[in-house]
Amino acid sequence: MSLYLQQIKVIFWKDLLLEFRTKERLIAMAAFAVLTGILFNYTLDTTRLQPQDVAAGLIWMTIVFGGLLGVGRTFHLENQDGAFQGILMSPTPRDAVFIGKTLANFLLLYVIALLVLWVFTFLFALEIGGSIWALLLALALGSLAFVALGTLFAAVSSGTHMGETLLPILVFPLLLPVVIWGGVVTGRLLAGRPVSEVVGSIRLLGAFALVAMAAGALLFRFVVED
Amino acid sequence: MSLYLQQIKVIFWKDLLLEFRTKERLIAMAAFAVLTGILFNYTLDTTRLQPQDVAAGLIWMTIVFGGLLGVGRTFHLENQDGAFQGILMSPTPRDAVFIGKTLANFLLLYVIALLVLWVFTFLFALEIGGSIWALLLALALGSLAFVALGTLFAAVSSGTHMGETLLPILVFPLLLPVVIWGGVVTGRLLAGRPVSEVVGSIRLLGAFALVAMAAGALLFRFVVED
Amino acid sequence: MDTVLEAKGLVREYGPVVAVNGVDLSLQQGEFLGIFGPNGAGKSSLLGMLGGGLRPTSGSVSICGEPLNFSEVDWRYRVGVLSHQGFLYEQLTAKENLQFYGQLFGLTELDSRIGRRLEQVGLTERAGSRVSELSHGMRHRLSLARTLLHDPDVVLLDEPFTGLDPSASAVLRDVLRELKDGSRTVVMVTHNLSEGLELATHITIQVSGRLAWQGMAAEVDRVGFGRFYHDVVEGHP
Amino acid sequence: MDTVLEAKGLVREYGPVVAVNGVDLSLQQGEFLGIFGPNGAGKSSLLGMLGGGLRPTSGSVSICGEPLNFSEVDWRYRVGVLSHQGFLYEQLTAKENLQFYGQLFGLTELDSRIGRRLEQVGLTERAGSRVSELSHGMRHRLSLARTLLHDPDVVLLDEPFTGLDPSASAVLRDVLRELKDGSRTVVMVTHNLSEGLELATHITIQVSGRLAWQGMAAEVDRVGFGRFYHDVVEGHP
Amino acid sequence: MSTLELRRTGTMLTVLGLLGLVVVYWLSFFWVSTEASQGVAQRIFYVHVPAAWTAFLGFGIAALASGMYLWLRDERFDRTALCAAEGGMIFATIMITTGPLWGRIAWGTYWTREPRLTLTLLMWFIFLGYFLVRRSSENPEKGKRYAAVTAIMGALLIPFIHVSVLWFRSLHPQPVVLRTDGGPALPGDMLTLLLTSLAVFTMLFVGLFMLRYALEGLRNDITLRARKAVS
Ligand code: HEM
Ligand SMILES: Nc1ncnc2c1ncn2[C@@H]1O[C@H](COP(=O)(O)OP(=O)(O)OP(=O)(O)O)[C@@H](O)[C@H]1O
Ligand SMILES: Nc1ncnc2c1ncn2[C@@H]1O[C@H](COP(=O)(O)OP(=O)(O)OP(=O)(O)O)[C@@H](O)[C@H]1O
Ligand SMILES: [Mg+2]
Ligand SMILES: [Mg+2]
Repeated sequence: MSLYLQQIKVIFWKDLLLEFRTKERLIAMAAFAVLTGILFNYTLDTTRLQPQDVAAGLIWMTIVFGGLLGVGRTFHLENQDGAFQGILMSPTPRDAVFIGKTLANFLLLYVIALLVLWVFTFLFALEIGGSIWALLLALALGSLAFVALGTLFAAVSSGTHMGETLLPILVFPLLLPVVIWGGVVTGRLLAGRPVSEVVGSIRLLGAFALVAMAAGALLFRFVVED
Repeated sequence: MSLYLQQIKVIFWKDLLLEFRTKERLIAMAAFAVLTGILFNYTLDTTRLQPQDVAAGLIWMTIVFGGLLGVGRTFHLENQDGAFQGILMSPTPRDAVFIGKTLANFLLLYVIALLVLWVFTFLFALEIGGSIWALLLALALGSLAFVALGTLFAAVSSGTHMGETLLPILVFPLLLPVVIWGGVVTGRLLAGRPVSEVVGSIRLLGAFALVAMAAGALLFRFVVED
Repeated sequence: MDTVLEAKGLVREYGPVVAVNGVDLSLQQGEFLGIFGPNGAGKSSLLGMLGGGLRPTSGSVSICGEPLNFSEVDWRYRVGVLSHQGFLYEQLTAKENLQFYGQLFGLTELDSRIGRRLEQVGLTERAGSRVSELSHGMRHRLSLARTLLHDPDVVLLDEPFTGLDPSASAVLRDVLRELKDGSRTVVMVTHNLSEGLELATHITIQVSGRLAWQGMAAEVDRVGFGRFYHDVVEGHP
Repeated sequence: MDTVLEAKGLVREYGPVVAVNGVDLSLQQGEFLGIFGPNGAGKSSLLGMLGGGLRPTSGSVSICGEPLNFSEVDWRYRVGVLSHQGFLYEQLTAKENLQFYGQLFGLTELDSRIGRRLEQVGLTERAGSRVSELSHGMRHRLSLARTLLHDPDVVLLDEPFTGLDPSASAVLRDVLRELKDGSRTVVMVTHNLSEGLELATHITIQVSGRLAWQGMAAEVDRVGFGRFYHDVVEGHP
Repeated sequence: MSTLELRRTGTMLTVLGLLGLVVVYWLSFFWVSTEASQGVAQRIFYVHVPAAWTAFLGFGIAALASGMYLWLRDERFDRTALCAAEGGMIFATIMITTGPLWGRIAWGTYWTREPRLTLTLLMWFIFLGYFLVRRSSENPEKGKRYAAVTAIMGALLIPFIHVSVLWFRSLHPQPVVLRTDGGPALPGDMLTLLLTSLAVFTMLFVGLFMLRYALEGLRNDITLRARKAVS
């Protein structure tokens, strides 16, 4: 295995191990997802609304908010004792650092995305009429796009004194495509439409995720350099 | 003026002055509110939904999310150089500290709540059919209840190593009444119903805000003691 | 002379950790106590309890015979604390910081008080500068002004020399010497043995939460004290 | 002897602040340079640039004649840095921390290397303890093990003695003495003049971003050095 | 009671409770008459309702003990609160799993937008927060205070949950036993079984509580002893 791949793997595993030891981000994001679902469920009067109509959008908004909470703290443990500076002083290319951390965040967020999907189908009594696989794929691609942007900008915001407060301002404008296409796919699949109707949006989501990953891997070095 | 009132005032002004000097929380919350409004506007298909039906709930949810962002950082500047410990070592009763900080946060959040109201009426092309004064009052009471709970639990969460991540888990469950009654009042007033139909809910909001303030002022001392 | 600061059977636990394990202390007016001890000996915790910032698990502290009671505030007028941290707001000016704390104490003639303190620490010219624009050493001196603003009878200092370069240390040393005017009682924690011996009238070495040794600074052999300190620390598991 | 570490016209600005203002340095293999200087003199910034953690505004650093190039990684194998912070993950064990950094360096025979380093700093028994359970002094030693894990030719230390009590300092001093084996080049920033004079072979005093004085440690008058240091700092606005 | 007695009594009550549970299951499957409108599914009632009440008992004790802890700072109150909260959490989990199962049959949906359901779930989360703040404070004493404050704030929700069905038009059944207008509106055998089941759940709760309390006591003794050994 080349050193590059090993470095990605080492960083990925280290992040997962840290998360596994503390479980803080996972618990916080999961509780946030469920609570947000409950609050949305309660404030929106579903006797007057068709739940499918709102659920698709809310699912993606909840993933976004929950993701902010977790991804925004990627660099929190890293910065506590300066460990991240230690990584930067090792001969690890910055893009390997980015990819490793993004993949670890992706796994975390994908678990949460699945939870959000379940919470909303449960609370809003939805049936997933269309292909569940297409939906899972769309969630995966959307999550990947989110964590790529989120990890890049979490590095930016954790370097400012505004910290996590800054993150949504930086990320939200870029997230619009994810939320729109993701919402379209989810809405149609919830309504039981065939996969052929969502292939286009899924492809766009995939393209966006790829671009976000590539851009993140390229630009990360400029963010973390001291 | 008694020393107690002076202490409340001094803390209140200090918080406002700090906010005025940095403007960080205000900018972050305002940008967040607008961006969230835009994202909601795009993800919810307003051709199939009556905007009034969803707007009331979303307005309150946006206030809640934006409030978390700002109120969660009340103790951030305080803890940077231990200044908060300095306050605790001064002969200021803990409830005065709580009230001073809560009022400063209230002012901040109320400004944001007004912005959120404006953003949603603008983006969703809503008309406020009912009494605007009743709506402003409901927003004020809801914001007050939120900041009372938010300030208390921000003190809790900033004392744990989970930090702001913990805040939503602690605050959301208690916020349900605010979101429900606030949503009811807003929904009815948007729909142009008479004030008499919302008086009950506004009164409940007021009672809740009072209870939250009282409980916060009473319990704060146990949270901040070292 | 009066006993100003008295501690009886002070214990402080953090869960399973016993940071302070039964400390008795008694300080007369005008005394300057230097506390030495290894990392984790519980020095900061002891100081925190003496200043009323930390609630003892058991035991009691009294100032001028009056026991510290956490639900009262009067005794807080008598104590001034300088900790690791400066207790300053970066976005406020030097003067605004002092005003803030002064108003919390309800001090009268606040402006002239502030003027006097700023002069004492040599910051009169920087009164209008934000703390974020002050150098490390200036901040330290401003913190000292804050500590002394309300004219406390008891002054508690936690490692005031840490991270200061030699010339900033010299300034601090001068201000601390002024504190030994006989009316104030001072407790200072430090790792710097020579600095401590020079300033203090009384010395104690704290090891694993107990005061392992106490003595007068004047009676200590300065040259051999490093060796002696080492022996006390080692001899005390 | 070879020139191992060389800096030419190093400048580092933070916006309007010029932290390092034209520093030239040249260190042979086996030399141990001690850097003294007041707070804010730019010592940490200089060290950061020497170690490649901080990009110079202008000027260049080269290690063994090879200039540091930020888009390459090879020279990073030659440098080890111990900073104010420990670069450790509290939730991982001592061994896991070393493994993590070792794997990033792609080190071979990692386990035996780790074993050796842990033994050197006396932490073999605590290899399986999480860092959060280690005392202040132990963490410091573990950080040192991390710094030396990949056998760097150049070791940079930023105030390694800060916050350590006298007995923890003694342990650190022993490990640092071992580093003076002639094959390694060491740069150490410290506020502690006597500690620095004892360990270093070469001394420099940095004031407002410049090296105001340079000399051999052996030629320095130890007793009068405090006075001399003061004069250099004062004389250099 | 000494730790040993606590453990003995606790074990006895838990075993009795578990046996009682078997009896309750047997009775609700084979003995009690079937409710007319809802049919067989209504039998989940005998688990659902006692679990709900026991959960409230646990959370209520936790909140009261938390208040006492803040007032008197006696470790035993904190231990009481912790153990009661854990018990409450167990029974609350039973309640919010049996509720949706019943709902699926009675209402045709697992969940509905309804105040009692929502507030119940929120209470579960408040006590999740209770455990989280305890866990994530470096200094356990601080964690205890934070947790106590959280429990007290959470307990303010309990009366809400009970009255919420009266205030809001809702799907969830109105109180059938503790009614403001007159006595229980329930056929005799159903009431008997409900009360039996309630007794059994309460016994289980008390048994588990005692065991947990004794365990915490032992843990405390160990730290004290370890401390003595050190000094
Ligand atoms: C979906 C989740 C559900 C939750 C979270 C839930 C929660 C609760 C709670 C907290 C109580 C105790 C209230 C009190 O005594 O103050 C309760 C009682 C009760 N529940 Fe549910 N419930 C759920 C579903 C259902 C369903 C589907 C039914 C039947 C159609 C049902 C029937 C009852 C009855 C009959 C009582 C006793 C009422 C009384 O005497 O007060 N519940 N439930
Ligand atoms: N807030 C806290 N929570 C948990 N443990 C603590 C806390 N503060 C201190 N401790 C523990 O109490 C012990 C004594 O700490 P303290 O800070 O009083 O020592 P110290 O003598 O001031 O040490 P140092 O020289 O490092 O400042 C240490 O073991 C420390 O880990
Ligand atoms: N990241 C940064 N951003 C902005 N200014 C900085 C930064 N780091 C250092 N400075 C400034 O650069 C100057 C030199 O700082 P540096 O930390 O290098 O000094 P130092 O000699 O290590 O001081 P000390 O003894 O206090 O550690 C100071 O004025 C400091 O305020
Ligand atoms: Mg200390
Ligand atoms: Mg430095």
